[in-house]
Amino acid sequence: MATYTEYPPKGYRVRMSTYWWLGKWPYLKFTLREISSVFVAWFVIETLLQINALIGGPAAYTEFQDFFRNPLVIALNVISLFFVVFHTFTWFNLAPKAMAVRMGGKRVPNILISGPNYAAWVVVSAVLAWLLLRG
Amino acid sequence: MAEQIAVEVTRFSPERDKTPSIQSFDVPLRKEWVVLDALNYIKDKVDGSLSFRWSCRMGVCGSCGMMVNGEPKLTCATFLTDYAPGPVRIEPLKNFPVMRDLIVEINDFLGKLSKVKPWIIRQKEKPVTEGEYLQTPEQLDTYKQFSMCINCLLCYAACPVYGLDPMFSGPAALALAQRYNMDSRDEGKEERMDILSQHDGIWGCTFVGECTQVCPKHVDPAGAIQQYKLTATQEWFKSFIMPKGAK
Amino acid sequence: MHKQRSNEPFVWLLFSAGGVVAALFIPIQLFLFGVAFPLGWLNGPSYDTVRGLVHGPIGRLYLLVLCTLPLFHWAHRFRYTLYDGLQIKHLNELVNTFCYGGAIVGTAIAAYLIWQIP
Amino acid sequence: MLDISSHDVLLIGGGGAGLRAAIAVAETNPNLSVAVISKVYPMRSHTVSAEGGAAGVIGKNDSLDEHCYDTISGGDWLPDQDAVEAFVKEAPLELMRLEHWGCPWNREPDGHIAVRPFGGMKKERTWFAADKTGFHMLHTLFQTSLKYDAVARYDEYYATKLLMDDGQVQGAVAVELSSGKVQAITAKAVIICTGGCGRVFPFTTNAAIKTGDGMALTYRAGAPLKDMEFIQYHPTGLPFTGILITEAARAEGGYMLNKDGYRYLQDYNLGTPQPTPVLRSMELGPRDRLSQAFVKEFERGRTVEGPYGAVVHLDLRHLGEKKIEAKLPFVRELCLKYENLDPVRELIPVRPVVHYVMGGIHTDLNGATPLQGLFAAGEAACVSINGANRLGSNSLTECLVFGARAGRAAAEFASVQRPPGRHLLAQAAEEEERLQDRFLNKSGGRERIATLREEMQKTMEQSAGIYRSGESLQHAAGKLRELQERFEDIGLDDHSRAFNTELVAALELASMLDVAESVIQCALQRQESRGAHQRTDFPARDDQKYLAHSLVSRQADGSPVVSYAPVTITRWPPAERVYGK
Ligand SMILES: Cc1cc2nc3c(=O)[nH]c(=O)nc-3n(C[C@H](O)[C@H](O)[C@H](O)COP(=O)(O)OP(=O)(O)OC[C@H]3O[C@@H](n4cnc5c(N)ncnc54)[C@H](O)[C@@H]3O)c2cc1C
Ligand code: SF4
Ligand code: F3S
Ligand code: FES
Repeated sequence: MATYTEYPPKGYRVRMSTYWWLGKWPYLKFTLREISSVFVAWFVIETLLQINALIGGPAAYTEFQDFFRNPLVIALNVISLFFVVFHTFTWFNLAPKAMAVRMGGKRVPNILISGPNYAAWVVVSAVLAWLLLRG
Repeated sequence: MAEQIAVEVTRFSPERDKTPSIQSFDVPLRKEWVVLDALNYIKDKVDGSLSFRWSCRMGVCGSCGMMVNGEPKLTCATFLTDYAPGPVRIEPLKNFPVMRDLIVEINDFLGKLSKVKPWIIRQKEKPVTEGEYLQTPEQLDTYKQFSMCINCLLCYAACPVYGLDPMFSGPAALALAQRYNMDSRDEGKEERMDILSQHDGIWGCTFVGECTQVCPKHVDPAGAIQQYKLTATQEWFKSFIMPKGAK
Repeated sequence: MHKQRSNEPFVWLLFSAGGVVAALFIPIQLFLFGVAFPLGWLNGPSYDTVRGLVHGPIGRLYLLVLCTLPLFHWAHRFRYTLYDGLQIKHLNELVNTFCYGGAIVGTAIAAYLIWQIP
Repeated sequence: MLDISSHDVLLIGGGGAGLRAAIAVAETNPNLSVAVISKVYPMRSHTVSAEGGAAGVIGKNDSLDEHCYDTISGGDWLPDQDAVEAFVKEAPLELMRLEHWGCPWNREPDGHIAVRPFGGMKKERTWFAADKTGFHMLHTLFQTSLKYDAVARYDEYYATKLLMDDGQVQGAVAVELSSGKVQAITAKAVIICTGGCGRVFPFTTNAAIKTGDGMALTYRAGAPLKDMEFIQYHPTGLPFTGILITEAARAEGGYMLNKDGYRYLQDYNLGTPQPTPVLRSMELGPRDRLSQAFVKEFERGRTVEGPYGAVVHLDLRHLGEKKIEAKLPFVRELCLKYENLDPVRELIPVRPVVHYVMGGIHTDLNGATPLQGLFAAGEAACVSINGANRLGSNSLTECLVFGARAGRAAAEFASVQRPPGRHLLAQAAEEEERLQDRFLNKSGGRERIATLREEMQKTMEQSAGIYRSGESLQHAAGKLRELQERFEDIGLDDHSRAFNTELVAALELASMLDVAESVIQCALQRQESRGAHQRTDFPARDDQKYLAHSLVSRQADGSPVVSYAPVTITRWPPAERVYGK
C-alpha cells in the first residue's frame, strides 16, 4: 500500500467547464447521441396520442391527423427523424464494441456484427412500410 | 538560422502561483524531433526549471502524457513538425490536479488500479515445478489487447465522465480488470465483479468512447467496459435464477 | 450472495433493449407518420387499416414494446445527460425519480391505452 | 521538513529486479515490512522497454549445461561459473512463476510456452511475450506486487544517500519529489536494484532514468564496483533516437547488410550465410562481435552514410508481413513511427548503440555486497553471470533469479537484526543540509547541468566506445576529473521544492560522473581485449593476467582505484570463443 503524505501543496484542479461538450467534435457528437433519446421519447408520446385518437373512433382519428399536419409539428418531426436516424447509426456502429464475438478463436470483424444489424433495419423498415402502405 | 516553432507551455509552481499560466519558448523545428525533444531543449538550454516527466522516449513507459494542442498525447511519440508552423501548446493532462508545470497527480489512478485486483486469483495455486497453466494462442488472444495498457492515462484525460466525477474508476483500471477476467488462468471474476459493478465502476461509463480514440496502444477500454456491462448483466440475472449457493 | 450490487444491470438491460427497438422500428414510422403522410408524399393508411393492424394480440404487444422499452431507453440516457451536461450528480435522487418515474408512468399510460384499443 | 519512517527491508528501485525482490521478501517472511523506493512509478522503470525475451531452459532437446556453456563462452570466460550454474538452474522456475502470476507469454498451439532463438544461444530457449517482453514482465510483477499489503511504496522518491551505522547499511535518505521533503527511511537490510547506467553515453537505448544512481550510492558508501569496463553495444539501434530494434528481429531471420547489400558478418569469422537463421552463427552471433564488425566495416568504407553518421541495414523484407506482424509488431510500430519506414517493404538503418553494463555492484551469489546489510540485484549488480559480454535475454531472467535470491537473503538477514537506531536521523539531517547548500539554496553557480553532461557523454563515447586505447582512456580520466571539479560550480535555475526535476538532473549527473570514472579506470587498467572490452593497443585476450574481475573502489580523495579478484571456474576451462561452426 502506498504511503502518501498530505504534505505536498494540493495540486491545482481545473473544474470542467459547463460547456465541455462543445469543446470538441467527438464530445458534441456524444452529446447529440445522448440527446437523441429525447426525440425517441417524443415519438413515444406521439404514438400514445395516436393510440388515444384510435380509441376515440374514426372521426377522432381523422381529426387527429390535423395535429400531424401542423407545420410546427412537422418541423419538430423532421428534426426528430434526424436524431432518431442518428441514433440508429451510432447504435449499430457501437454494437460490435460491446460484443466481442469470437469464432474459430478469432474475434469476428466489426462489419460482421454491424452488417446484420443494418440488414435487419432495412428489412424491418420495408415490412412496416409495406404494412402501412398496402391500402 | 534554422526554422523555429513557438512552444507554449503551462507553468505552475504550487509555492509561488495561485493559478497556472502560459509561457512561450522558441524552439528549433527539426524534422526528427518529437514534442518531448522540444521540452528537453527548453530544459537543457533555456530554462532548467521547466518540469515534466519522461523516461523511455519510445512510447512504452507511459510517463510523458500531456495535452498537445488540446489532445492527450504521448509527447515522445508526437512529432513537432505535425504542428508547424505553430504555435503548439503543451499543457498538463486534463482531469488531473496539476502539481507542477506539466506534471499531474496520478496517485488516484494507482489507488483505483489496486482496487480492481489486477492480479491472477486462484482458488488453489499449483507449484511452479508442475509447469505452466496451459493457454492456447486463441485464449491468449481474448485478453491480450487489454494487457497492452502502459498506464499513460491519456484515456482519463479524454474521458469527460472522469473529469466530472473523479470517483469513477475510469477506462484503464476497468480495462485491466477485464484483462484478468478474460485470462483463462484466472478465477477471480466473482471477487472483481463485486467491486466493478458498483456505481463508480463500469456503470459510471456512458460510452463516450474517447478513451479508445486517444489510446496510443489500441487497448480499447471503451470496448472492455461495454463487454463487461454485458457480462455483469448476465451475472445479475443468473443470481436471480439461482439465488442461493450459486457460484 | 452478492451484497450491495446495484440494480444498474436491470436498467441497463432495459436501456439497451430500448435502444435496439428505437433503432430498428422508430425511423421508418416517424418518417411515414411524421413527415411523408402529413406532407402528402404518400397516402396514409385509413383508420380501419391501422385498427386492423393493432387490434390483435400481436399488434398490441408490438405497440407495448414500441412504447415502453424506448421510454426506458430515454430515461437511462437522459439521466446521464443531466448528470454530465448540467453537472448535477448531487441531485441524484431527484433525477432518478424524474427519469425512471417518467418511464414507469409512461408505461402505465401505454398499457392502459393499448388495453382500450377497440 | 525532515521525516523518518522505518521498515525491515528497503528496496531502492522498483524495476524487474526490485519488484521481484520485494515479493520474495513478502513471501519469505510475511511479518516483515518491505518498502520500495523508486524515482519513477515502478511500472515506468526501464525494464518496461525490454523487447526480445528472457532465457530459461525449457525445450526437450535443451539442457542446463548448454545454457551454462553459451553464457560462459558468450561472456568470454569472465562469468563466475558457480553463479551461472545457479542462474541457469533457477531460470526456468522463475519464468514459470511469472507465468503463474499472469505474464502473457507467447504460446504454442497446444498451450505450452513458446520459445525463440536468440543471439549467442545454441538452443531455442528465449521465452517471449511478442516483442514487449519486458513490458509484460514488469506490469505482471507490478500488478502482482499490489496484492501484498506488506509492500509499502514510495513512488517518485529519489534516494540520495545510504544511511550507515558502524559500517552497516541501515536505510537511505530520499527526497519525495512531489514536495521536496527529505525523508530518512531506515531498514535492517537494503537492496539496491536501480538498474544500469547507459546514460553515461550519448547514444544509448537506455531510458532517461538509467543514470547509475545505485552504483554511485554504493561506491560512495565504500563498497566496490565490479567489471565496470564492460559496456555492451547492441548492434541494431535506430540512428538519432537510439531506439532499439530487438535482437529478435535477427532471431526471426533478419539479415545484416552493408552498403552493397552484402551479408558482411561472414567476413568476421561468424560463419557462412544461410537463408534461415542458424544458432550461434552470423546474425545470431554475440553482440560484442557484431558491434565490432560494424566498426571494421566502417573503416573499410562499406557502411552507408546517413544524416546521423554511418549505418548498415537490417533487412526483414523476406520475412513477410504476416510473420512481422505476429512476432515483431513492436519493431514495425517503432520503424513506422520514428523512421517513417515500413520494414515489410524497406531496409531499416541501424548502428551499434550503448545498451547494457555488464559490471555493477560487487555481490555474491545471494546478492550480498561486502557491506553488512547491503544487497544488490539486477543490472545494478554484478554477480557475475555476464562476464565480458552479456547474451541477449539473460538479463531479464537475471533480474528475476537474483532479485528473488537477494530478497530471500535480505529477509533472512533482516529477521535477525536489531532495529536501526534513531541517531541515523542526524545523518539524514546532514544530507538535507547538503542538498540545500549545494543545490537548492545556492546561488551564483556558473556551470549548467546539460553542458557538463554532454561533455561527459562525448568523452565516454570517444574514449570508451567499442574500441579503446590507453591513450584515449588516459585523456578521458583527466577530462572526468576536470568535470568533477566543474560540477562543484553547478548552478540551478530552479530553487523550488515541489517537483524540482532540475535537482534530480543534478544528482543524476553526480552519479554518472562517479560511474564514468570507475568505467574509465577499469578500462585503463585492463590491458587486454576480452568481450566488449577491446583495446587497440592490447588486441589479444590475456588469461595469464586478466582472467580476473576488476574491483574498483573509491579512495578518500574521491579518485578510483582498481584491484582484481579471481574468476570462479567450475567445469568449463577457458577456451577460444567460436561462432558459426
Ligand atoms: C531497449 C532495451 C531492451 C532490452 N531488451 C532485453 C531483452 O530482450 N532481454 C533481456 O534479458 N534484457 C533486455 N534488456 C536489458 C534489461 O531490460 C535490463 O537489464 C533490466 O530490465 C534491468 O532491470 P532492473 O530491475 O535492474 O532495473 P530497471 O528496470 O532499470 O529499474 C531501475 C529502478 O530503480 C529506480 N531508481 C534508480 N535510481 C534511483 C534512485 N536514485 N532513487 C530511487 N529509485 C531509483 C528506478 O526508478 C527504477 O524503478 C533490454 C534493455 C534495453 C535498454
Ligand atoms: S488504456 Fe490506453 S490510454 Fe488508457 S492508460 Fe492504458 S494505454 Fe494509456
Ligand atoms: S471515454 Fe469515458 S465514458 Fe466510458 S467509453 Fe471511455 S470511459
Ligand atoms: S517517455 Fe516513455 S512513453 Fe514517452
